[in-house]
Order: sequence, then structure tokens, then C-alpha cells
Amino acid sequence: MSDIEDLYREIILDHYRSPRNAGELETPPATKAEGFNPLCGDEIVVYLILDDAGIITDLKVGGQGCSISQSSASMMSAAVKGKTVEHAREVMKTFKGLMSIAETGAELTEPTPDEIRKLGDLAALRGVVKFPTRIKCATLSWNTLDEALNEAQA
Amino acid sequence: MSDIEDLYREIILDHYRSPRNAGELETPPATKAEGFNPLCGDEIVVYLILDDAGIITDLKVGGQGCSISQSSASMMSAAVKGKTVEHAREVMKTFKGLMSIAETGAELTEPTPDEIRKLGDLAALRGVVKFPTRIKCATLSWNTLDEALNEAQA
Amino acid sequence: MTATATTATTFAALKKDFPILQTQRHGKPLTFLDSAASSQRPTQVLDAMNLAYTTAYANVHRGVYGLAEAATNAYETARLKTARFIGAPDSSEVIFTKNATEALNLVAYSWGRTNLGPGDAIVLTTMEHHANIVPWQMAAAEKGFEIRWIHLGQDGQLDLSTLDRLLDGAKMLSITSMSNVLGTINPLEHLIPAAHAAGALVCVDACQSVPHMPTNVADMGADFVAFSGHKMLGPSGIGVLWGRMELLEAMPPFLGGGGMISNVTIEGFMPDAVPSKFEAGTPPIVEAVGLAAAIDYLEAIGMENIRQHEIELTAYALRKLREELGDNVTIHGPSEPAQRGGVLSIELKDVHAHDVSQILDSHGVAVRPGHHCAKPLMKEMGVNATARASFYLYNDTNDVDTLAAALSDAHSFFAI
Amino acid sequence: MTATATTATTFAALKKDFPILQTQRHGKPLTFLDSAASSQRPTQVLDAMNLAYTTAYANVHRGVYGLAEAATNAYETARLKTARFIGAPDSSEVIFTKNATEALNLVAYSWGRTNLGPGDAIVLTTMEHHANIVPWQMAAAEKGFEIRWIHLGQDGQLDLSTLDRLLDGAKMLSITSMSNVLGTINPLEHLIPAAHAAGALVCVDACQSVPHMPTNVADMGADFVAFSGHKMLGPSGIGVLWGRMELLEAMPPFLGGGGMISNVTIEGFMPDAVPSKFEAGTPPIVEAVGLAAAIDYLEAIGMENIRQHEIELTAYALRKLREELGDNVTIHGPSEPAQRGGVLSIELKDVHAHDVSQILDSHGVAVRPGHHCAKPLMKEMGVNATARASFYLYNDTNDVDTLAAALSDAHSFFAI
Ligand SMILES: Cc1ncc(COP(=O)(O)O)c(C=O)c1O
Ligand SMILES: Cc1ncc(COP(=O)(O)O)c(C=O)c1O
Repeated sequence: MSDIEDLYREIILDHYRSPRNAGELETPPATKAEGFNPLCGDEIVVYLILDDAGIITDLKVGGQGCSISQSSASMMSAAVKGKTVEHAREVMKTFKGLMSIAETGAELTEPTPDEIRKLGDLAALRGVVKFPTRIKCATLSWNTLDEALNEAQA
Repeated sequence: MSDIEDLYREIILDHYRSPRNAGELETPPATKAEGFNPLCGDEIVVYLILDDAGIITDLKVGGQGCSISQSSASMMSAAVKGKTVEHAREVMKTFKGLMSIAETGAELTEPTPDEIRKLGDLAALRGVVKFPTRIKCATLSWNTLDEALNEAQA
Repeated sequence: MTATATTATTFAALKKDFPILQTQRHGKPLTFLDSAASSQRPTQVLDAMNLAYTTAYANVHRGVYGLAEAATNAYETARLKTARFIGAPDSSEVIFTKNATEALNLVAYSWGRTNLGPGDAIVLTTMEHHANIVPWQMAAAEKGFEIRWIHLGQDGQLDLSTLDRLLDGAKMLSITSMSNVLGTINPLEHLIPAAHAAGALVCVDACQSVPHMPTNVADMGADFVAFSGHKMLGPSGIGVLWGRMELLEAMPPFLGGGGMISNVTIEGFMPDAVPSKFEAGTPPIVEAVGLAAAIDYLEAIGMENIRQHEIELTAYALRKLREELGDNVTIHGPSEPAQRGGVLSIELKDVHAHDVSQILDSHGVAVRPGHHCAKPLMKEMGVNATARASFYLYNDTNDVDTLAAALSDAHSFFAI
Repeated sequence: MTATATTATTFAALKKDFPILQTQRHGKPLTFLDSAASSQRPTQVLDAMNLAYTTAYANVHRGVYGLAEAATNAYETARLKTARFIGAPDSSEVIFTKNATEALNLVAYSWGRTNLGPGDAIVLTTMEHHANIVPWQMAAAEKGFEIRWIHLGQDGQLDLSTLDRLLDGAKMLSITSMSNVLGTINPLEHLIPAAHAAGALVCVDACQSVPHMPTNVADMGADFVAFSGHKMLGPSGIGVLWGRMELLEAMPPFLGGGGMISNVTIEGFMPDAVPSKFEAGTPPIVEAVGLAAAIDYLEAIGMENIRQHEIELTAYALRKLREELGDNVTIHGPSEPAQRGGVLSIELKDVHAHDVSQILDSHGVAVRPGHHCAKPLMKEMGVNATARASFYLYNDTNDVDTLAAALSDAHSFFAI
């Protein structure tokens, strides 16, 4: 498989063409965060509702951009909707590890095969790591989610 | 003769060690102009008195700097003191021609052997032309004289 | 290389002068189509810089010794050459900066902050590169003057229907000679006299035109002209501001430091004459030598010939892409090749510019996706990003064919 | 070249890495003693730049294709290397400018004009290069703050007897780490805490120290540090500003344009994060690559070793010139080699610096005459010009011997 086929796996194109959880939520009650990639103009808007138990009861994603940023956002939404904040942050950490991004101040730890398996569809984005400029596309929705979660918890 | 010996001819060193017409004149009646070489910090101050007939009846030179700027100033003073403004400007033009400098807007005309002979001691500065950065040293006193004359005639 | 190289074959032969164009990407020959962002450079330019570094380098000005004289001479010769290349009446009007952006900031800081205040207005176009917008927005925020905008009209051209109203009372029109997104060549021969008639000065961002067509600032009649060395076969790290001497003399300095003063005391400083006044610190010495070598190279080919070559290549590309991709491709900008530069902003149906560029890269084709530092323009065009292919003298119809084939592949890849 | 090169012979062997040092002047081998103005560079640096231009050049950032990624990577690697070289806690604190002068202007424009006004004061020393005087004078003329001066004291050192009074209420101390005229190394370990205790920030003009001795900005405790690539074996056209992130984040941008924004509309712009915020336009891409190669070269030798070599050479030179010329020579600056850099400002009795330099040139010896862009200092020294000989890692005792012989010749030439 060539690098480019590895980058654009079928499952990615599927999320790109039919994004999950696309749309908006009313704010309030929802919390909204906007992410922005100044390099390419990609935009991601995350709307979410967090209940008292710390569960992301609803989540929608808006914005526009390339196949990588949009499919990553779609997969992200599927991976965290209905889950706890804790779980969402765990997935975020694993996914960023897959993208070779360490938490601030921490050493980079490569995700274990087991952790990767738990990523589900998101694991298909592993080919991105060979294209450093695209890593920002793949992580944009996650950084935006992070902001929205911080705000919802603030 | 090496370039450097050609540059520092004995007559130049003589003017450098025993500058002619060194000093100041009271202003007024004298006109004063200051010249400045920002590249090396050389300074020339020209004081002169012009009578109604257009004759430079007195002229003194102050300032400090390298052997080329100081000897050139000394030679300049000897060449124009007691002469008419017209004559001074003529010598200036010949001298600048020797330094490969054309009047603004004019073609460069190399001085004829006859003109050079008329320069007297000043002709000894011809070696300077091989050292482009020193041309400014050699012409500094002349540019200052020019300013002083313009002012005296204004 | 001959001075009369005009045919496509002769231009194709230039490629061998550019070592980087012999390299490969993903096992494919490199098809470099991003010269609007920055061009590549021929061996002649690299050799000139190496020669300077290995035989004639020292800090310029102030030195009496041989190397310093040689370096100063090379630097000042570059100024003379640049002046002649753009038809500047006086070589002292050529100021070397680090890039075109610094040149435009110099105008906005030194001329702008001195001459503009509340009640004043300047005119920009929405087609400007950020380098010709942000410096003015910064000055406007500080000094309280108004910025008026000429908007985009039909066929990638400016809408000049309200020009007179916009210019009325304005003190400056700052405008690009050629859009780096659309390729549009603006009608300066009409705009400059109109601005002058209204009492406004004209600053031209000539980044995209100086490398690609003959330039004569005197004929053009502009007051300031800015461009960059790295887009015209020169090295990175050097730009040029040309300005009318009378204006430059009246302007305060911009950067302060060594080389721009005639005297400094603890009480204050006196600026030196133009151009030194605007060249504080150690200038881009060897970069100027490289720029001069680039100018020699361009002049040997002839700017008219380069322009002609790029018109032909653009015409061929517009035809070829349409043939190959039909309605699946949109190319923004003027439809008439002679009215535009060799800059094609491409939109491929259902494929984001970022993905287009990525797929093209796998074919060895280098095009740039994004907003091209022209976000206000992108907004008026109603797009978020385009994939921009841009040509220079070393490109040929083979490059266009490779581009067309790669675009087809990108389209089928995403269109399944 | 080994990492433990410490003996004079090993240093002498470095000369072969510098092609320009193999050249001749007036039939004599070149003795280059003007590195304080600008150094020469080894083949390794030139090769790195050529490699970048011929295999990995494109405009940085924003590009998806291979060349653009490679160029961006090389540029950002240079930032990382520079940050590590100066001990910066965070590589984003390293901003690439065109030279040290732009770096200091950036501080004076962006930090200075935002934070200083009537009633405020900053402290400079009369030992500063014009690059650390004029930008502040320009800002002071505009904003109406006061500039206070630390004057020259004994033995080429600053007079710190009134330091407390000068710092009282001051908002900034901007000071050179090493004088480019006297070689004086200022006691920053004392001055920086004193300034901070008084509530002032500290900006260090490190042009003359970063190339010649170990630098650790974190240990130093400064708030801003500026230096130039061309004085440390790097190319012309690049300088560095390091600043504390907290300060850089709070400062407004300086130059506006592409690359420094996160958004632009016709209503206004939003700046990008540090360091992009301060790097408008196409940066000195290949210059950064050259600087990184220069840093590699310096690190392989070791900055401690370089410092040691220069102390030894300076000690030798002070002794040798005294021996050869006795009272006919005055060398300004600290008498103790360990307290100074390898910069000798020479006055030869009865011979003007300009003439000294000229005669030395005929011996192939390159020294610089003049005020060295430090006119206030020259005034305090009571001289108009000096002939400055300055050393770097490629100089050796042979160079000093040649200098001494040439000075003797200059003296006898004029003293007859
Ligand atoms: C102490 C000092 N500061 C500032 C500068 C200015 O550096 P640049 O000319 O590279 O901007 C120099 C060098 O000339 C210097 O020696
Ligand atoms: C039209 C236009 N203006 C200004 C610039 C800025 O040039 P530089 O990045 O060399 O400062 C560019 C290039 O990016 C451009 O295309």
C-alpha cells in the first residue's frame, strides 16, 4: 500500500462523505468551541452537552475543511458521544499518541496495539503521521473538543 | 612604486604633518561650514572670508582625521586662498575629475595633463583613486569648501 | 542560454540550470508549480553567492581593507543592477529590505504614521496579499485613519465602478500589480493617474509582476514599489523597496541602528542620506549579490520573452485542464491569458484543496493549497481554500500535462 | 575537527575549513582580523545552504508537498537548534529576524512603544552599539520617556557607582554583554538581578558574546536577548531575538503581513501565536539552515574551548603588541584578558586609524578603522576613530605576529 493509499483509507473517505453527528446545538444549553487551522483555513465547531454525571449526552460538529480534518471530526464525535469526559480524554490521549504528539511536558508514549484497537475507526488515521503537515488537520477537532470540555467544566 | 607608496607620497605626508592655514576665523565676518565623513568620523571645518570682488581673502581649516583628509584640506587651502571663487571652483572640478567624480548630471571628464599640472601639490593625491573608500577622505574638504562658498555667496 | 530564447523548447532547456528541478519526489520527477510562493534558483545564482562568501566577504561600508571594499562594491553594484532592472531614475532610490513584507511595513510605518491621521483615508483592494493589508490596519488602529476597499467585480477583475468616490480625499492607494491568487493584472496605467489626479500617492505591491514581466517604475508612475528577491530566482532573505527620492528624503527612518546615521550622541541622532537611512544594521550582503545574479539571468533571457512564455503556458493550461476535467474543475481569475499571470487557483469538484495538493504531491507535482495569504479575497470569492498552480520560466507544457493527469487522478480518487 | 580541540595547533587547523582564509591580498596571505564586524564561514555552512537550495527549497509553512515540508522542517529545526544553543526554555521563544538590529528594533517598537510613556525611564550605557541606542531614541522622541546613561569608568569598565539611582523607577535596562569596541564583558550576573530588583526588565545585546562564549539565557536571567548570525559563522541576512514567552505573548506584533496572522478580514486581523506573530513575510529560510550549520560547527568545537582559545590569543596579542611597539601603541579596554573578548581597539601614536588600516591592508591584514557604530563611547574615550582588530576561532598567534609587524611598519612609515 502506498503512503497515499495508507493516508486516504476507505473508512476515512466514508466519514468524509457521510459525516456523523454533523450539525449544531442550541447554546445554551450546549457549550460551543471553535477551532481554526490558520495554515489551510479549516474550521471545526464543536457543540456539546455535558450532564452532571460527566457524560457527553449530546455532541454535534460543524465546520468545513479537508477530508482528514472532517473525517477525524466525524470519528471523534462517534467515539465520544454518550461517553464520559474521562473516557473522551483517554481516547484523545491515545489518538494524539498515534499522531506522535505528547502531552505538554510529557514524554511521547506510543499507544499499545490494545489501545489502538480501542480507537476503532480512528485508528484508520494512523497513516497521517507520515505527512507532518496533515497532523494538524487530524487533531484540529480534538483540540476543539478539549476546549469545549474545559469550558463546559469551568 | 607600490600602490601604497603611490597613495602616501612624501608631499602628502608633509601637508599632513605641517598643515597650511590651520586654525579658525571669527564668524562673522568669516563664513563657516562643517563637513563630516560618517564612515570614519573625519571632520573638516572651513572658515573663509570673501570680498566684494569675489576673492577668498582669508581661509582657515580646522578639524581632524586621516592623512588623506587632512593633507587634502591643507592643499586645498593653499590652492584657493587669495584666489577668486571662479578659480576655486575650477580647481575643485579638476580635482574631482582626478578622483573620478563627475559633477551631478555631467559625464566624467578626465583632467588633461595640463590641468593636472595646474593642480600643483594636489596632483599628488591622484594615487587615492585606486582606493575607492579613501576618495571620500580626499574630497571631504572640497565639499565643505563648496558649502562655505555657497553660503558666503547666498 | 541565449538572449533570444523564445520558443518553448528553449525555455524547457532552462530546467537544467536548476539543480532542484532534477530531483524526484515519491520516485517521480519533480513538477514544481509553486513559484508564486517562492521560485527556485539557477546554479548561476548559487555560484555567485558562493563566490562572494569564499572570495569577497566582509561587512560592507566603513571597511578600508580589500575584502570590505570588494563586498561593498558587490553590494552597491547589486543596487545599481536592481535600479536599472526596474527603470529607477536614481539607484539611491533602491532600498534593500529582508522581504517585500518589510518593504510595505516600511512605507506604512515611516510614510503612513507620519502622514495619516483621523479624517484621512487610504484605499486598498480586497485582492491584496496580507502583506499589503495588515501593515495598514496596524497603522490605522494607531493613527485613526480610514481604510476604503475596492472590491472584486467580474471575471477576477476589480470593480472600478466607484473608483472616483473611493479615491476622493484619499491620501494613498496601495495595490497589487498582480493578484497572487487570481493572476489578475490590475490596470495600473489607469489607476495610478486616477489616484494622482485625486491627490493620492500610489504604492504598488509588485511581488508577482516584477519576476514575470518587464517593469519600469518611472513609466509606471508609482510612488513606491515593493517586491521580493526569492520570487525572482534570488535567494531568501532579501526584498526591495523603491520609492521616489523626494518622498524617501522627507520620511523619518524606520529601523534605527548602525549604518543609518550620520551622527549619534547621547542627546540624539541625525539620520544619514537615502538609502542608508533605511538600511539599519548589517544588510543582506550576499543575498544582494544573489539577487544581482538572478537579475543577470533574467535579463539574458529577456523579461518580454518570459512574459510571452508564461502567457502561452497559461493559455495551454486553461485549455488542457478544461479538456481533461470539464466541469469538475473551476479555475478562478480572468479567462483571457493575456490579462493574467501564470497563477491558476484551482477548485476541484468535491475535493478539498488540501487533499488535491496531497494527491498531486504523490505524483511529484508541487502546488500550494490554502488561502494564499489573501483571506479577504477568498471570502469575496466564496471559497475557503484553493489549490494554486503557478508557472515560471522553467515550466513547460509537460508540467501542465502532468498537472492535468494528477488532477484527474485526484478527482477519481475522491469521486468514487 | 574534534570536540575536544583545545590546543592552539588544533585551532590553527580550522583555517582550512574557511575557503576565504586561503585567499591572498596584495600577494600576501589574508590575515582576517575583523570578525567583530562579521565573521567568515566554513565550507560546512556553505554546503548546508547549497544543499537546501538544491534539494529542499520551497516557501515554508502552508505547503503540503514534499519540498515545502522539507523546507519547513529545516527552518523549524534551525529554531530548535538555536534555542538549545542559547539555553532557551522553549524554542517558540526564538524569533528569526534579519539581523540583531531588527531584533532590537522589535523590542523598542513592540514592547517599548506599548510600555513606555512620559514619566517613564529606561537605562542604557554609553558603551552601546548604535543598534541599541537609536531604536530607543526614536521611541523616546515619540513616546516622551527618559533615557538614562551608565557612563564609562576605569579600565574600559562601566562606572556602576550610581547604578541604584539610575535604575530607580526605570522600566528597562538595555545593555551589551560585550563591547564591540573595548571587548569589555559587562557584569550581567550583577546587573540583571539589580535591574530586576528595581522592577526593570533587561534586554541584552549579545552580538559580541554569543559567537565567542557559552550562552544560557535562562541562567543569565535576561528578558530579551538579541544577536546576529553573520558574526557566528552563519550567513548574512539572519538575526535572532529571544524573549521570555510571557512577554512575547503580551506584546503587539511589529511587522504585519503573511504568516503572522490567524485571521484577516477587511475589518481587522488577529495575530497568530508566538513566534509566528513576529515573523511576517517569507522568513530567511536558507539563512536559518546556514545558521543551524554554524551552530553545529561551533558546538563540535565547544564554546568553552573557543572562549579559552580567544583568551589565550588576546593575552598573547596584548603582550606582543606592547613588546613590538612599546608606548607607541595604546590598546583600549580592560587590561586583564579574562575580563574581555578578543576585540582590540588600537591607537597608534601619530597615525590615524584610517591610515593604520590602509597600511595594514597592504600587508594583507584586515582590521576596521572608525567609530565602530559606537560614537557616544568614542566621545567618552576621547578618540575619533580606532583601528580595531578582532579575533575568532580561526585566528592564531601567527595572525597576531603579522599584525604586530604590520603595525610597526605603519608606525615607521608615518613617524619618519
Ligand atoms: C554590539 C553590537 N550590537 C549590535 C550590532 C548590530 O548587528 P547587525 O549589524 O547584525 O544588526 C553589532 C554589530 O555590528 C554589534 O557589535
Ligand atoms: C502579492 C504578494 N505580496 C506580498 C508578498 C509577500 O512577500 P514576502 O513574503 O517575500 O515578504 C507576496 C508573497 O508571498 C505576494 O505574493
